[in-house]
Amino acid sequence: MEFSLYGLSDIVLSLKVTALANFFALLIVLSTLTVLFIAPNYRLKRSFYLLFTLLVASLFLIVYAHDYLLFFIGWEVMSISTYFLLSFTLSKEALHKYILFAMASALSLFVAILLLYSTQHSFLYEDAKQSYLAMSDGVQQLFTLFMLIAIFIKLGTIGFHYWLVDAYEESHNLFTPFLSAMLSKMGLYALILFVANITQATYVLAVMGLLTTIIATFKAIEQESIKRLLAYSSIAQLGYIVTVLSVADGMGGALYHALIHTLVKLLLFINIAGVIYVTQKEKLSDLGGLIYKLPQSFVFLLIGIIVLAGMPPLGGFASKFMIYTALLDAKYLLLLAGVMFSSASAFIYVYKLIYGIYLGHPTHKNLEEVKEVPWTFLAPQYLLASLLVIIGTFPGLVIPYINRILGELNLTLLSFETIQTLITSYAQYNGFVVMGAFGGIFVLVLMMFMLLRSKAKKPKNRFDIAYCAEEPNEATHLHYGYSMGQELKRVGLIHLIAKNSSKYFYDFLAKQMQYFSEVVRKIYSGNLLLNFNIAVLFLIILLLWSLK
Amino acid sequence: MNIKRDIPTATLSGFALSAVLVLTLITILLQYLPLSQQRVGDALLVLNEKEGVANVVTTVVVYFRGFDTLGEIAVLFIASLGVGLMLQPNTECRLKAESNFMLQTASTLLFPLILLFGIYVMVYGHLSPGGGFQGGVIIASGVLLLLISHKNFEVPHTVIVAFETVAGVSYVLIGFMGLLLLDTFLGNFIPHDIANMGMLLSGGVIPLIYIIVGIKVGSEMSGIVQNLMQRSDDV
Amino acid sequence: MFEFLNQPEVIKTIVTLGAMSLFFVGLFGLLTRKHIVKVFISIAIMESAIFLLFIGLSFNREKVAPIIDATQTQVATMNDPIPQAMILTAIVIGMAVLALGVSFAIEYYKLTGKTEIDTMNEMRF
Amino acid sequence: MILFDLLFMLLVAYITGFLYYGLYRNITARFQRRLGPPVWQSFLDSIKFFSKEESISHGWMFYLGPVIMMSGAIMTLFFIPLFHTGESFKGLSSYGNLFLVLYLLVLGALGNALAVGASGNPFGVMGVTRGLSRLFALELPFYISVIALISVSGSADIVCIAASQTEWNAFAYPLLFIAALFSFVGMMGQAPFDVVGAPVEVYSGPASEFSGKFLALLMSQSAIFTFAKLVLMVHLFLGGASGFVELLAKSFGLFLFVIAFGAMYGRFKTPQSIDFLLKVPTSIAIVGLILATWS
Amino acid sequence: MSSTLFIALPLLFGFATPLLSRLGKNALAYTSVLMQLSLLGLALSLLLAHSSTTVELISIAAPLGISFVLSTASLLMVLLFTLLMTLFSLYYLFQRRANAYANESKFFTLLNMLLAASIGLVLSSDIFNIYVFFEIAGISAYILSAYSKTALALESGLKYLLTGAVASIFLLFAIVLIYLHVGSLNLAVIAEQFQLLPYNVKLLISLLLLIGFGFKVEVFPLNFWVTDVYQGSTSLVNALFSGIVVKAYLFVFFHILYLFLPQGEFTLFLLYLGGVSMLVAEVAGLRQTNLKRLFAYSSLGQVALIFVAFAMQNIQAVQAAFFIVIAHSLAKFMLFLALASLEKTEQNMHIDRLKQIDSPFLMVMMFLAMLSLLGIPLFVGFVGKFLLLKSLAVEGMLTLLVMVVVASFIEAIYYFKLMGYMLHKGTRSEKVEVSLGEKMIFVSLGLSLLLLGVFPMSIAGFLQNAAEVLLDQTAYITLLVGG
Repeated sequence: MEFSLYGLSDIVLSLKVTALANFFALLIVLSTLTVLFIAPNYRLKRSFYLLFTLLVASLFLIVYAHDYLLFFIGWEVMSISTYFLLSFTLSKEALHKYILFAMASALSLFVAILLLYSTQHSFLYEDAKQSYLAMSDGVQQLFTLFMLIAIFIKLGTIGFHYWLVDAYEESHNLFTPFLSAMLSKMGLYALILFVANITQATYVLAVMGLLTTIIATFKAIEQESIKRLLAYSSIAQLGYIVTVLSVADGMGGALYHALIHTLVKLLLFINIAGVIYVTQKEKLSDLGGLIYKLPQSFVFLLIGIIVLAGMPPLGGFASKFMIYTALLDAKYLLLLAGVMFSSASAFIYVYKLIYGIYLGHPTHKNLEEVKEVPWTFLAPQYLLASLLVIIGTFPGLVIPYINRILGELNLTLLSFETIQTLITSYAQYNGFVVMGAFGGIFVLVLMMFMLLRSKAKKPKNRFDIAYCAEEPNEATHLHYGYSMGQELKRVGLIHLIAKNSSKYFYDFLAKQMQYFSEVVRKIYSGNLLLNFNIAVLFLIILLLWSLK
Repeated sequence: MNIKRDIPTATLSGFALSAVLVLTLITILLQYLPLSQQRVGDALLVLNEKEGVANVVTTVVVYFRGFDTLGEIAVLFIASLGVGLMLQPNTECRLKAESNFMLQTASTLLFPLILLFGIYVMVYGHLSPGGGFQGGVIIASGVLLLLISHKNFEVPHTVIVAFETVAGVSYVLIGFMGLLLLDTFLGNFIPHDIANMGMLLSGGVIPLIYIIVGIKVGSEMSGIVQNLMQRSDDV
Repeated sequence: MFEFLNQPEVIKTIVTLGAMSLFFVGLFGLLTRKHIVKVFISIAIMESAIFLLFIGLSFNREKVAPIIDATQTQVATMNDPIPQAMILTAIVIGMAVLALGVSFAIEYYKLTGKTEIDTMNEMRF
Repeated sequence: MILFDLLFMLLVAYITGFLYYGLYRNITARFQRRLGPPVWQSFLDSIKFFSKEESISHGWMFYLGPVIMMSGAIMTLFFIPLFHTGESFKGLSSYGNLFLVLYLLVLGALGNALAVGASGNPFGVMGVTRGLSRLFALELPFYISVIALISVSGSADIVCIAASQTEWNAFAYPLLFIAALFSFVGMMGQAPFDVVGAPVEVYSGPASEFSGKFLALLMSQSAIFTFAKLVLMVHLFLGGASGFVELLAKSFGLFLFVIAFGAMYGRFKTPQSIDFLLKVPTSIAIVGLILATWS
Repeated sequence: MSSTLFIALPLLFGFATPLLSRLGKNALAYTSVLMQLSLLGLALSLLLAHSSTTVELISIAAPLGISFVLSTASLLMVLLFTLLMTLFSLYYLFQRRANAYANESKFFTLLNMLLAASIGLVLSSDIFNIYVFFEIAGISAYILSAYSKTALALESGLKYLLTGAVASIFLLFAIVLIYLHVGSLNLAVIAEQFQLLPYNVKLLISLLLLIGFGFKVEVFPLNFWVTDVYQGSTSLVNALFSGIVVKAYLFVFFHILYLFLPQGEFTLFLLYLGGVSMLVAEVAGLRQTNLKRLFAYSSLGQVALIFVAFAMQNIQAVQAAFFIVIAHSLAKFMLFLALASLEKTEQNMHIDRLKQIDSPFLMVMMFLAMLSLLGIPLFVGFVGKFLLLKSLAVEGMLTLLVMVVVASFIEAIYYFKLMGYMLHKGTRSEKVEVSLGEKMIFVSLGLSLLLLGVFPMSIAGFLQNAAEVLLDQTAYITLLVGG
């Protein structure tokens, strides 16, 4: 559907239903529905729903736009409506941080699309490649720079993530799943468009992606607040996608991982939203031992972290596998090693997450009255978890859909035989067999174990543990594991990551800016003598400059 | 001799700036002196033969460029309003001492003459040098004289306002009459036979407007002067 | 002996130089004086300089004042009336602005006791 | 047929694993000038523990943890073929690949961690923390080596990698092998990277809350897992195996080497070991990878 | 219908206010509003009639005398000015009971004079006439600025007056030189002959005009006084300054520029001048804590943006400029009126006070205005900014494009800081009452921002036409001078 804007014949806008757009639209629908499912638990103002509707509308606009102008409009509206949605809970500083980065992102996107427009006078995706090629080298670099800044800020790529963590942490528990699942995906969508339509920008993406995965993973390990931890985890997960998009055939893996990540982040954030709902606590150090109070939630979180860590046999492994083989295919071996390294490091924070909330013994007594979360929290989790299990079992299920997108983008298709298998040039993976074998072995071992079972005595209370021959009491700090990962700081390299923060850089920037402003402000002192002198000087300079 | 010790830097730099600017201006102006130029004024002189009055400047001021004058009246009106707003009449701020008897008598005697002269200049503005502005200012100077000489003299505020309001409104209304009757604003709708040029009753609306301008300028200038006078003592 | 002075170029040069020196005086005052009244005076001087320049340069020595009477009926020999009309308007406007400015200054002085424009800094910017 | 295969593999692994473990205890004893227990002592111990009752249970997750560990070990075993030639004893390897195996290697650790976490013992968690912290550093050189091998052989299938070696990868790419060995020593829980189970400092480590059948299950798991890992190394670096004799010889050789290595060194602290692993073996592996794939 | 009405009627009302104020307490206010409404109706009917450019003669035929040219472009400005002035009067009426100005009749005189002068500036085709209107607008503005007679107000009035007087000297100088060298005051005649002048004279005249108007259009090295003036004046009056006065000066400056220099000899210089003005103003505003002064900096930035757009001197950019003019006028007007509503209790608001104020309605309205100013899509501010940037991109002026974007970003920093203060979560102690009438004005302004932003095509054609007319030098000359 093409139409023009502002009565100007030189601007053609277009909305188009493409497979890629549908893919993301599906994710939007899924996220919106699941998030709305838990909404009745919170008392929200009417304006919240209004803004949320606006946000979802803007997301659809972004997705179905087929030219960069509509895309940009959607992008801005998304940023602003998110701003007001966040404003319900965010502190002033975090809010300001968010919007500054969002505006920087929007404006650099604006510059980029205008640069694109300047050569071929078209905003359409079809013409983007040509427009790009028509630019001079310098402008091409400028364009890539601005475009990537815009995208990276939205993705929260390391260095540009300063806003993201605070925004996630302080946002409404209802809204966090959506933030993580959808809003960052829009950055991804932009990146996919950029990579597919314009240029690959291989090295930048590779380096940024790898740095993001590794640094964000270690940052996540350090966190003590659940939402901060998951925020960093989101950054890291998107880092994988950025990395894999740097290679020629990475699109399939990227889409696959985007799907999985959306599902799992929805699952995790809804899960912890439920936990926070029933306990009113957000710090890992305040929680613990909830497994027997919230057993269903525990299982869902377990599924979530298994996916997040990319463990077989669930969906997470399938997407990781796609990413690995794509990198392998492109012979980006060190990159692959880096990605696998950060994937292995992720075990620490996923364990920290599940341990901190559900395992161990709570230090505080007041968690003993907690009941299982309301069914409105559980229902979407059932849906998401079963989706993840199904994708894990039949990893080929989504391949035809991804292939449709790849075909549309003129990329190499993924090979597809049955829905149980994923086939790449290096190896194949049969999710059904893995799932079946694991299930079978698990059940067999369990049965054998049950047969041999004898009555074990239950611990009397939470202090009934082996504790260095001492008797722990109320004053003892039982919940130890929430601070795990601290000792990693003693490792030089990791210490470097932990110690340095983009905060210093941005603070420095802000300080310089304010200093500069203070200097410039002196000009407007309202001193008329100065103004007249300068006016005359200005006139003289101009006169003498151009006098013949 | 140390110049810097005596003269502040700001003065020096101001001197330098203004000197450089003026020298540059002089260079350009002298480089291209406008000597003989076909000007729109010449065309107006010719046009005046058909439409105007004896004093061509008056024709230009009141008729050909009538809107400038209207605007100018407006400026004066606003300025007097502003001065009135800023320096609101305060009966306590008067001259402290009564002025000398001779001055009082002379000014009382002179004032009607000045007024008369002002009115003459106003009324004959379309025939001889002079006109509404000049006449108005002459009248205002008469008022100033009285203000200086008489401690308690005051032109009532309402009188001033009445004059300037009526004059201003009638100016614009005359303009509208022209618009209605002749389809141009300020059009000369009163019959004006060119043969009468040089006579008192000639030129249609031109003398009328100039008299109105005179009244307005006179009242406004008087108002300004009076306002400034009444506040000047305690500054 | 001073016949050459009658040449229009010479007259106009002299007028230009004179008017511009007046302009210089005004400009110098504007740029260096701080007392508010002096600034107003400087502005008035600059305006006068421009009026002088205009009238002087548009004046033609061979022509007469543009007033038609019994002796003067030839429009071709009359001076351009427009500069006069313009200057008339401009003078009144200038006067009005000055009067207003002075009234502002008086009121300001009464309130704050300040007369110098560089000390006018009530705003905490 | 396949079920028989799997069962046999399990049996082989179980027995061989305990055999190796017994030999290990003997050999370390010799190193330390002791006599050491009988070779089958561990095996008998595990059988005995199965009949003991556990002293305490911390709920169902605590119960399931060892089961997950066991399942992980068996899964690992099944997805690694015993021989790279022939049709039999391939297990399920044709349905998986090396990446899967790499992840399965960690599955057991996760189950362990969950169970220990569920027990709520702070010291157990301390051990888990150390283990997980060490894990990524441990894996990195191994990953790099494996990636290099996959890239060189053009397949992520273990059979193909094993089959594609004209000379042993260990000799063709010595640097990769050395780097992988460092990791392997750690994976086997041997000194100097054995801080996880450090019995003295951390009051018997992650296993501190496990007793009775749990311990038995853990021991069996350990035996199977050890064997699976050895087989993997044999396939990756030592030219694979086409018969039992070859397999046992190569794996035992490797096992001996690891023990000897472990006996020679003291123990690193966690940060030390991470630091070391991230510096030395990783550098070696990177150099090896570049040498191997440079063309 | 006569375009002179737009000037003469307000002038008439201005002159007649003393009379009208005698008629009763409210007669003046109501008649004034009625008059402005009828002017608005007239302008609208002209808009709908969509006639071609008309010339309204004063006394005598065009090149000799004064004439008013009502083209699409000037009609647009007239419409804007009457609309804003009407809304302003209405707003004043609605909040009058709470805080009326002293000497109300004088206030209304000044308003009407200001309206007449702004429209006169836009319509007039005679450069000396423009000077006269320049002065009327100036003087009205000086008095409005000093109206409350506090030390601050007087200081700002005095500063405004001094700069205005100096500016008018330069302008008068330029006019004198023009008349001396061209021999005419009619813009069309001057435009026709300007190119034939010697280079140096041309340069001198252009620069004198630049300085003369530069003070008024608040361009960089000549705008140091602006913030003081805004801070000293009341917010109500500031709404007029940034909504009407500056726009009139801007329009007439570029009107003259396009006529005299149709080839765009100064384009690049003016563009960078505007760009630098914008950056400097926005940077200076970063740490401002006084709201009025902050909005003044933002006005400086936005005006510089309009300056850049006009300076591009091509149809797309000028169309964009009109969009920004409309957007900025409406939004700034709204902001200052909102500030006036907030300032009922206390003048010179510190931005901390935004945390205390409890008035969701005003907050939402200010959000709308700020978002539009920032050029967020769905608001009309975006359309203008977008069209301008597009035009810059097409012309390949990438440096300037980046400058504009950076300036927008800096503006976003402090506007969102304000929004952060407004969204502050905490107890709000100061309740601000907004009457229904005031609300209606805000809502209509806010709705127009949104509607024009969503349906910019409704006026785009008109604006494009306006831009074409404004840029078409030959047509203007033909119209006034004849073939």
